[in-house]
Amino acid sequence: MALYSEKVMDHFTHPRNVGEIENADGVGQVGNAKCGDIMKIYLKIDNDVITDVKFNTFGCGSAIASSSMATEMIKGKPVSQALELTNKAVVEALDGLPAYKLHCSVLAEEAVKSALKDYYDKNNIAYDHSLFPNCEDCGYCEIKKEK
Amino acid sequence: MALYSEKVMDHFTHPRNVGEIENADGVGQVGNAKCGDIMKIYLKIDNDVITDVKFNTFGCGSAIASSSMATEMIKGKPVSQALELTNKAVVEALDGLPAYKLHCSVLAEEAVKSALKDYYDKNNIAYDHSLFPNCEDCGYCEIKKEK
Amino acid sequence: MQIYADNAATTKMSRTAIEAMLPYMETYFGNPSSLHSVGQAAAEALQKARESVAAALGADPREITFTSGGSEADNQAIVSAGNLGAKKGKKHIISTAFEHHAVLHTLKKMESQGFEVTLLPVHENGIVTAEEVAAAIRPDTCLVTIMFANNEIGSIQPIEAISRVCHEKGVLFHTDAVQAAGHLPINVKEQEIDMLSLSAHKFHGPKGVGVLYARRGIALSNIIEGGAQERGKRAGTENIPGIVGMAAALHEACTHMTENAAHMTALRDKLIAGLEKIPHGALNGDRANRLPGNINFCFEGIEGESLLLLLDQKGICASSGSACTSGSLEPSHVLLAIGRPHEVAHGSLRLSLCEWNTEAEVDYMLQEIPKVVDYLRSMSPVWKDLTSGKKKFML
Amino acid sequence: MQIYADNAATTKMSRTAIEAMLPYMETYFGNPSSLHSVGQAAAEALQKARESVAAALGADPREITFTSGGSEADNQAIVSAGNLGAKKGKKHIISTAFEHHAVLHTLKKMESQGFEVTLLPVHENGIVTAEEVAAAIRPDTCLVTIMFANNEIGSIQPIEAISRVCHEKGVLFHTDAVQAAGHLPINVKEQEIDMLSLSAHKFHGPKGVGVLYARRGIALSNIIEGGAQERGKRAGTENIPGIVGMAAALHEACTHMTENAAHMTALRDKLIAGLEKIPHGALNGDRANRLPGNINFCFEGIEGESLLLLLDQKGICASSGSACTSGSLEPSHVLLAIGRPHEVAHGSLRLSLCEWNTEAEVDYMLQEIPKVVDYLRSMSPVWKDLTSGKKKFML
Ligand SMILES: Cc1ncc(COP(=O)(O)O)c(C=O)c1O
Ligand SMILES: Cc1ncc(COP(=O)(O)O)c(C=O)c1O
Repeated sequence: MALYSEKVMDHFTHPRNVGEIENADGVGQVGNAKCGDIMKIYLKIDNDVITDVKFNTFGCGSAIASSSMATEMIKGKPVSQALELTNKAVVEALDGLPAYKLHCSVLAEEAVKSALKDYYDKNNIAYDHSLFPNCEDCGYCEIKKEK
Repeated sequence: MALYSEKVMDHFTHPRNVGEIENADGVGQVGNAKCGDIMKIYLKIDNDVITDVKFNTFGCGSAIASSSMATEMIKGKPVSQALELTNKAVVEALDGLPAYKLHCSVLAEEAVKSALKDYYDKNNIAYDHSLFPNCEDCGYCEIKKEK
Repeated sequence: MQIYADNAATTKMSRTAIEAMLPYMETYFGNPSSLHSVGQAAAEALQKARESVAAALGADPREITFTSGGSEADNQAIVSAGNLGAKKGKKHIISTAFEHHAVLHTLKKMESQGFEVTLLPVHENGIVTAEEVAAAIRPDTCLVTIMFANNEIGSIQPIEAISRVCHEKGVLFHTDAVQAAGHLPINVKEQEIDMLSLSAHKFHGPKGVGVLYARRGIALSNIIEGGAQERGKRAGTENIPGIVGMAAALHEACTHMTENAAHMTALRDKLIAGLEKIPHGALNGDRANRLPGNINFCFEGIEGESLLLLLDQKGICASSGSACTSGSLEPSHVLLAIGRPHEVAHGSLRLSLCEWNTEAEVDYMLQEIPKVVDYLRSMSPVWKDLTSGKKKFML
Repeated sequence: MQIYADNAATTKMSRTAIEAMLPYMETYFGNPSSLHSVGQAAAEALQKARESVAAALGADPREITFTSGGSEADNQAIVSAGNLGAKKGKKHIISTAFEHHAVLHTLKKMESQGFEVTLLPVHENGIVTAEEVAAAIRPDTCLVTIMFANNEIGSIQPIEAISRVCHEKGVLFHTDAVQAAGHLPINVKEQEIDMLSLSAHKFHGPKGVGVLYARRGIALSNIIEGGAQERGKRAGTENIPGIVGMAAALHEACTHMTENAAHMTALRDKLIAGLEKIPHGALNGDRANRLPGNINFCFEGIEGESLLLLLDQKGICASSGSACTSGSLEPSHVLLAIGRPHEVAHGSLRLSLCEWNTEAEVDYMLQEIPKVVDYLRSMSPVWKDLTSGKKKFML
């Protein structure tokens, strides 16, 4: 019962896909520094397949690990499949997160979606808007502040 | 800072003058079992001098030690001098008592006085009544009960 | 010979408990709130201890709050239940006249805050019945708090029957199990206990650490405010060595409970049988429903403190409900509660054994105690009045 | 290399403290309330520890109440002063915005009970002035409670000047000296401190034990009700090993205070000078009026938890006021109180030294910390925005 699972620590200390992609086909950024977490994801997409993905994250260990894991999970996948990435899947792939860190996985899901939305927007591809909630919709920051 | 001084322990474990005197010239008993202390003192008096003294005590260690010390302090003394015995003198002779045990020394003083009063009464000797307070005057039991 | 027969006051720590603590004093000294590895090693120890204590009580780890001892646990249980009750307009609490002061004085504080407290009288055998509890429950009762076993006279209460009547009427049930934990079988789920207090130093664990078990769903109120330790319900850097030592001691006590109890019960009953030969004495507390290690007698005509001190001179460490031991003139409220008159209550003797006491020690005590009682009676004016017929024997 | 630089969170116990405790765990295990010799040996140890702690603070032994830690002491001090104030119709309390939660959350509770609380703002250097305290005192002020030194940023408050203005206006003054005791000179009489809290595990003593000093004449209210321990002001069987260990540790800390402080101050200043070379970072807390062992920086563009975890990988145990370390999104209230914006407050690093840290450790930290900061900045979108000019640097 260390703070984080070995998987989380592995992805935190050796994060995959760190960096930026110049002229990315989709870029998404979610979170804000005030809340302590910002994730930015860059996608390279060829023929509706994510051929490359990079991230930059400002945040805690589980935020970095969630970003790393999320990028691994969508790399090489068709966009349609990446769109189905859930925070739950990220958490499971990481062998769990402490309850009060679950929002990091939510952020990772949102960052991916935000980058995909950017790709759709840039390429004038029609999409179901309800698939792309805003950061604000997560409500996590608000909930915590009420407490 | 043991509970009791060595003097108290000595007089408690090896009490002097334990016993009764048949046909005593003065007998005094103070305290009550409800409060946890009863002292009874027997005096043999010849020519106004206390030639023998014995006590019986129901009570705690410091009650027994106070009785023992008080009897030692008046043995062989003229009645007039015995009358001057104070609880303070008993406490000092015992090298002190814990604050909440001071009433034991008061009881010892009273037991001696009560026996002397009995001697005066039996022999129709006139005396200053104010010298002989009643057990009730001590007020200790009442004070404690109020708390 | 030095005989320690005051295990109800406190126990000698076991090697198991000490050995369990030392690494957390010497090496793994971190603060469990710290993120680094030194802190996380402490956090892990804390969690393991919580799981171990929970298992010993049949509870869930999340239902365990570590406190600084039995008193704090009792205080927090009662204040919490009171606050929950007050929210529903229920401000009546039921307890007994012979609880520990940690309970009684907390109830006094609750009274000053507008609660009404019913202290049930106790039978001569030191037991309260479930029927009496049931009869005292009112629509505005929010808590019944009754000790598992009494610390002075060792009587064991019918906890399961009491908890059942509480739950039939929807009332929370707390039990001060400070004397029971590690000595009597406890399973909070089977016995339907909502809240339970225990203290580590009563079962060879360290001093200054205890547990409040509270069933899930019972929101605790803080006694100590501050950091978010113990799920925010008990602030203060956790006493990891103490908690780990407690868990180890409780585990050991529960593992050996049956054999320990058999050993102690045999010694206890030999002591009781032997001391009963002293005339004008009487056993306090129920003979059967009794802590395995508890012996408590009143001896007429003598006072407890002098008895204790003389026994100490002979190497016997015992205790008394005598007023003189506490600096008050009032003798033990427990002995008064079971109907002993003041005069007799002053002359009480409690021997409380643990699994390390031996038959040789019992024999020695049975040889010495009657002598000391005799000696004190020989100088007691009360005894003289009794034997001369001036006063009537009560026992 | 394993470097422990989180001594403000908790310290490693000293051999002195452990050796002092062991006999009371192994041999002299009695309950000080017991009359027999085993109990009286414990009572004697308790009294000696009380005298030793009193001497270390310039207090009278009767003014020392042993508690389960700093949090309990803080709680009891504030509740007691509040109750005394309420009796005179004075229900206003002054404190600061950067107190420990043991104080702030107790003040919240007092507010819910009809008290009014003024939290003084804190200057950028982490210091409150006596003039500001004086200006806030009202006729109905019953207590000023201000910490001796801050646990996060190490700033030392002008305690004597503050206590003087309190007493000029007849107001009680309490100080949370949990970070100061054993590290800074304390004399409650000379410094006119009415009440003071400390916690043993901050100066190489055991966890789960602390002290509330209260000047004679200040009637304490119980936080824990029950037995008559601690002159009736703190119930519960006394944690003798813990109390004895605390007294030994405090004595040792006070004996070597000057040399320890000199050693730690030198290391501290070297660390500060070295870490100041990291661009866009800033020291938190006053440079001069500062605990000898405290170093606290904010580094722009990074978040504290990830910094800590990476440092831990390199064997450096440090701490952060980052929100992520506590499971809340709000960063340290202390850093916000001294005016750090949220964004910057998230990226804080606290190193807190003790006398056992070495210059080699400092050199290692100065070698590794900048690397880790650089690495995290290299993957930080915030840092990119700052360096690209999209956002303005705050530090
Ligand atoms: C300034 C301050 N006050 C109070 C406390 C609380 O002390 P404890 O955790 O020992 O209860 C601490 C440390 O945790 C502290 O640093
Ligand atoms: C029945 C009972 N309840 C509560 C307590 C209080 O426990 P502690 O002294 O560890 O706070 C004790 C023992 O002292 C006890 O025997």
